[in-house]
Amino acid sequence: MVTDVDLSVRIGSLELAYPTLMGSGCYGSGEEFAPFIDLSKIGGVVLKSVTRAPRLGNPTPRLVQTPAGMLNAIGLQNPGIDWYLEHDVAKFASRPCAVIGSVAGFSVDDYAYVAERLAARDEIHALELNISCPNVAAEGETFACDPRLTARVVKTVRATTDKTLIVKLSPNVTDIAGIAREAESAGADALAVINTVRGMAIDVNAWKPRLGNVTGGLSGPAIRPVAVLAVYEVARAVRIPIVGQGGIETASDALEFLLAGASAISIGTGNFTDPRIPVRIVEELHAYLAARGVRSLREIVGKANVGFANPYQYEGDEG
Amino acid sequence: MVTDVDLSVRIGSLELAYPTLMGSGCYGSGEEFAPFIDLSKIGGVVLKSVTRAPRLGNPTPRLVQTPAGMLNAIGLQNPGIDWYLEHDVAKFASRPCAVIGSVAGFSVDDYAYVAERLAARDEIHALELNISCPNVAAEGETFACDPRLTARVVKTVRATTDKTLIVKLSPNVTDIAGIAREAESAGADALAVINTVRGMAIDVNAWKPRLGNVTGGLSGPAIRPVAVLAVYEVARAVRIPIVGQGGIETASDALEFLLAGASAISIGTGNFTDPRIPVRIVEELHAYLAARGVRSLREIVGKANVGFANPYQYEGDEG
Amino acid sequence: MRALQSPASVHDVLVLDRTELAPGVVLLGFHAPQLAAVTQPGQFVMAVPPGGERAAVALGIYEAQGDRASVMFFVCGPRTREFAGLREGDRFSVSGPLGNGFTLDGAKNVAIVAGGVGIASVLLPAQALVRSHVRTRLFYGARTAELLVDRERFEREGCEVICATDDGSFGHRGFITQALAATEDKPDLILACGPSPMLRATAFVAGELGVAAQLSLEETFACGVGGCWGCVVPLDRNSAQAPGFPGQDEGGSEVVYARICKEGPVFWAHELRW
Amino acid sequence: MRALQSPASVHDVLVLDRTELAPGVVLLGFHAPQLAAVTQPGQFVMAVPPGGERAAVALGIYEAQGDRASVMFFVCGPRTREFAGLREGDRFSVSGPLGNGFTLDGAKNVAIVAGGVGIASVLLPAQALVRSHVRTRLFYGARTAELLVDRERFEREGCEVICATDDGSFGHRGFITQALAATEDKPDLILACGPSPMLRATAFVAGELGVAAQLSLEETFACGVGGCWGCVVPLDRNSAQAPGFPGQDEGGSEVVYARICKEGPVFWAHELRW
Ligand SMILES: Cc1cc2nc3c(=O)[nH]c(=O)nc-3n(C[C@H](O)[C@H](O)[C@H](O)COP(=O)(O)OP(=O)(O)OC[C@H]3O[C@@H](n4cnc5c(N)ncnc54)[C@H](O)[C@@H]3O)c2cc1C
Ligand SMILES: Cc1cc2nc3c(=O)[nH]c(=O)nc-3n(C[C@H](O)[C@H](O)[C@H](O)COP(=O)(O)OP(=O)(O)OC[C@H]3O[C@@H](n4cnc5c(N)ncnc54)[C@H](O)[C@@H]3O)c2cc1C
Ligand SMILES: Cc1cc2nc3c(=O)[nH]c(=O)nc-3n(C[C@H](O)[C@H](O)[C@H](O)COP(=O)(O)O)c2cc1C
Ligand SMILES: Cc1cc2nc3c(=O)[nH]c(=O)nc-3n(C[C@H](O)[C@H](O)[C@H](O)COP(=O)(O)O)c2cc1C
Ligand code: FES
Ligand code: FES
Repeated sequence: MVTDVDLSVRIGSLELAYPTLMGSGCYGSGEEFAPFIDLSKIGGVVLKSVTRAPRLGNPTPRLVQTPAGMLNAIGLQNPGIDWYLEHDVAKFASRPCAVIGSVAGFSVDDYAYVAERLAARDEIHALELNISCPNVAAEGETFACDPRLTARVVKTVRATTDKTLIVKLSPNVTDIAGIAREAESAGADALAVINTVRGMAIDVNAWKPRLGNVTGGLSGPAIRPVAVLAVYEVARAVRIPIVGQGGIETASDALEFLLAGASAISIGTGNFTDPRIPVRIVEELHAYLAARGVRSLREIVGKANVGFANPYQYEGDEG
Repeated sequence: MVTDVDLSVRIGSLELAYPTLMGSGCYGSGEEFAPFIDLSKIGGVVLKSVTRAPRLGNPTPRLVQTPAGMLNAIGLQNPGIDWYLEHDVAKFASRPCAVIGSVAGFSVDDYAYVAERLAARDEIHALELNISCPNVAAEGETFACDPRLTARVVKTVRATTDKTLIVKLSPNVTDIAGIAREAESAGADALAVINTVRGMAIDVNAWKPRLGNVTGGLSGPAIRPVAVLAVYEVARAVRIPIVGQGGIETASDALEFLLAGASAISIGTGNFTDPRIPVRIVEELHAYLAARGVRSLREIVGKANVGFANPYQYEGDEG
Repeated sequence: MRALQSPASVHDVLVLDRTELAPGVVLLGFHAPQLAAVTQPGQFVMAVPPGGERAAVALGIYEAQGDRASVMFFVCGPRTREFAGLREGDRFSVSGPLGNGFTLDGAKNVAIVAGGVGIASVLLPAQALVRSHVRTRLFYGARTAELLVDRERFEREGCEVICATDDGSFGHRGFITQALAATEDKPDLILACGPSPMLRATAFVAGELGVAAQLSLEETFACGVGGCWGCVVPLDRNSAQAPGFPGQDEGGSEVVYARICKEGPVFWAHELRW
Repeated sequence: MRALQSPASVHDVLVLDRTELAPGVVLLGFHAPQLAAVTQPGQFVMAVPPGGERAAVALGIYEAQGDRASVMFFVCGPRTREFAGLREGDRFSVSGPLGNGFTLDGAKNVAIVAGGVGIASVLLPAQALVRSHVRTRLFYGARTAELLVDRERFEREGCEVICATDDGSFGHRGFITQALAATEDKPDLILACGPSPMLRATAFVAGELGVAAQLSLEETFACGVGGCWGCVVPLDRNSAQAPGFPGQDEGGSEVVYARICKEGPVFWAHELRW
């Protein structure tokens, strides 16, 4: 039994006090959840994805509940990078946790433009590249579904900033490990695995799709087995750290991702179940590791994944 | 309000009194469920997949419960086609519903060999080609993940029999509509959409995968939104009928698939929730259509799918 | 809308009572002194399904007095079914109070319009108005008499209650907004909560009568606190409730998307661009 | 194993009583005369979670008498949590009775070994044996005294009860199979139900003692009726319970995979090849 358990993790050059990020698009800029949770007890917030031009997003309804999950089709509603830099970003300085900007786009040029401007701001500690949003016109999804496009966009963005670059992958592909390898070679510091799974629901009374956008992205506990497998496979294919996500609600869920090979985890839909989940997970991870005499969370990463190469091994700074 | 509602459907040359098939691998040969349900009230049973050589299947555990779903990795346990033809097939003659053989394999030749021998038997009314089992060595899955392999195996099997040939597709691909088109061009009479979604679960106490086979196939309500979308997309890409499946438990669930463009539906995991589900669905579909003055189930197929071409239009035998 | 937000937090609560008001309509009282103390009429909670694996559900705060608050819901899906299974002594959690409630200042003659489950959000404003000696009428519509739940409660609280049912089994036959349109005694403020067609009809009638109306909107929520932008409604860009950047809707008009959970759920009818 | 199957069907049942025997251990009695009439000791039901969306759960039939049957379960996941929420007057469904029970004929001195939740499947065989005037001892192990649920019941039924707890808080300290191994009064038949390590230890002790043992196995079920082949265990190919074609296991020995739900859950220990 040990009591001093180290839950901190490093993702690229980003140091996180806790291994818990809040999923992009699910957590606003953090402030919205402050009444319910102590934000200094989470690792960081991934901000809502921002694009070059403002977007009103998709028509409503944008949300549908499904068994143990939900579909969303927000459609990247955001004020565009100009307004965002002018009105919103300064406020993020007061967050007592890491703040990670999320960049979306419709062309390689878009991504590079927005990433460069966003990364230039001190309030933004790292960038996540959302090349896997299923809720915008075909091109948006294509990036993470095509190994060559993935390589191109990552390489171009990489050239614009030295801040930690997390590339968010889509599960809606035949071979996610192949895409992951492309992102790694192109210079990604870490991978977010996974974005939502494409799905739809139909209103059987009105005889039409339930989402204004017809199709949406499935998240929540329903997709957890899909996400754990994606992490497991990606972890065998790359040596950069992985931020595991998809349906995490408990420490046990988080441990599945960590044992599969994720170095950190992200919680999105779980916050809609109970906003205290992220802090509970940290407390329970602490107790779990202490009870097993494990001194650092990093030690268990990939432990259920035979053939996995722990990313920390290759950095020379950990055993 | 009408009372004479026609629930019969035709899949290729196979006439089904009810639009409800029982999913391969979930329903034994039907007999196992006879104590709980009147088998003359279901459309038909898709038998457990059979291979050329006998297979003991995967190590246990083979099943894991997950949120609103389950993972299975049976691994195609079956006695092989010789034993099957000798000991099992004769018994199927007494089933008061359609009996559909399911063929699995590891090479194009395997599929053709098993399909030809199975189709030669009168007890088997139609064939389903399981080219999408996620629980066997890599090759098994590859067929439905590769458009060219799909085309080759379907074409070769097509040449061996005139019986209705249903090709079962995998959701674990970037573009299921493209695979569907290949299967159609190669001579499939119908498509089963979808087989299970690949996933895994980890035992966080033992630090190892919970399935003996490490990975498995996710089924049940959790995957329903994924399956409905797959049907919706395939229905826009092909003109042959679709057997929709994935998490169907109620008439409302079944209607989502029908309105998306499926001509019939299949129930697998739902039978593990309550074995009366298939008969309840038929009763409720009847009531639903009667209440809306719809005389035939065929009339609502694809009605929530703008741009869908109803397969029956092209057969010349329906309005 | 004046900002009627209160200090929200998460509360682990104990079920005090459970009543089935009609088949499939459950009233659940729970011990929540802190919540009850700060709730404003028209606010809601996000209630956490006790079994996990399912998102929290938005429920209007029906009663809030002393140590006790309550919610009332129609069982229509897996989550409300789960809540319906709770009994006295069970525990669950709620986040709240959330959202901006009704603005009641200055009104002298208020018509509250409630349809179906919308009734769950209008008891508190009715009580507050009666307490301030404002003439308060409830126009209450439902499919059938049985679903006009807790009607007498509003009478006991001092409201005049006018009912309508689709099938004519109680009160007027037809829509409750027809009864509103036909009233001789013109209100100076209309508050409404109910299904979207009823709200649109209310907005129309209010326009005809030339009376300001506040509508409590409903939409599927995910976060309930403004974090996901899943519950938006287009507003006039000059609305005081407009939260952020303007944009053009499909028709080319300038609108601002407001979050129903955060800027609402109550909006001025004339500012909605839906 | 003799085929001890009974005519199974689906029953919609009414909860008659609910008792929390220990924290997280619930006994649920329900009205099911038809089921109770045909149940054989060692059989189980597949119980349908009332909320839908979740597969049925395998539960041993604990009691079966007159109009009433019962199940006893440990709350360990979402489905058992759902069942734990049921109260008197609620309804749920069960399919059963299922599987092949224990063969009791001819035994004169029976040792029943139960571990943890395994106790749920051994009351009926204990009752049947006592009724036939067979000397019946229950060797009952649990983690701690509190989890030796309904121990007195077995005494009242006429069993001698020997207990063991991991922490020594009641009875012997250690594994219950150690108590079995140490018995001076050698049984002529052993029945066992409990976690897999306990069953393996029981099989070992039975072998040492030279006594035949029947083990009720546990595995995650999906269908529970033999339709999915998800719950298999390797058997000696000559076992009367071997269902079908033989094959070679990883070690190259010939085995037959039997379905625990259909050919079992009770198997002869010496025929298992696990
Ligand atoms: C601010 C606010 C306050 C609210 N207050 C209350 C309140 O006080 N009381 C109350 O009862 N409700 C209230 N609601 C509504 C309540 O939040 C929802 O009804 C809730 O989602 C029900 O949850 P559920 O899980 O039971 O049903 P869900 O799973 O969310 O879905 C059920 C709804 O979706 C429809 N649906 C489900 N499947 C389909 C399908 N295949 N095709 C078409 N339709 C389908 C159902 O008909 C039903 O209307 C409020 C909502 C808001 C936004
Ligand atoms: C023939 C038979 C008879 C049975 N009779 C009884 C009986 O009478 N009473 C009884 O209580 N049980 C009985 N069982 C066992 C019972 O069916 C199972 O315990 C049941 O699956 C519990 O369902 P659940 O949904 O609550 O838990 P599940 O969701 O099925 O899972 C809970 C189990 O999985 C484990 N688990 C869950 N997640 C993880 C994870 N991430 N890592 C590692 N482990 C995890 C839990 O620790 C727990 O053991 C019987 C089983 C069989 C086969
Ligand atoms: C309502 C909603 C909005 C989302 N918006 C974004 C987004 O803007 N950018 C992005 O990269 N991911 C977005 N996501 C995906 C989540 O960040 C997360 O990757 C995914 O939901 C899986 O995790 P979860 O099951 O914990 O939610 C969104 C998810 C939801 C539910
Ligand atoms: C236990 C189990 C075994 C299965 N075995 C097979 C199989 O042998 N062949 C096959 O084509 N599909 C198999 N499937 C897939 C189902 O037939 C079905 O396509 C899938 O589970 C989705 O539908 P559902 O959610 O209704 O179960 C199996 C599914 C389960 C759950
Ligand atoms: S529900 Fe998330 S912003 Fe309103
Ligand atoms: S659980 Fe399906 S065969 Fe046993």
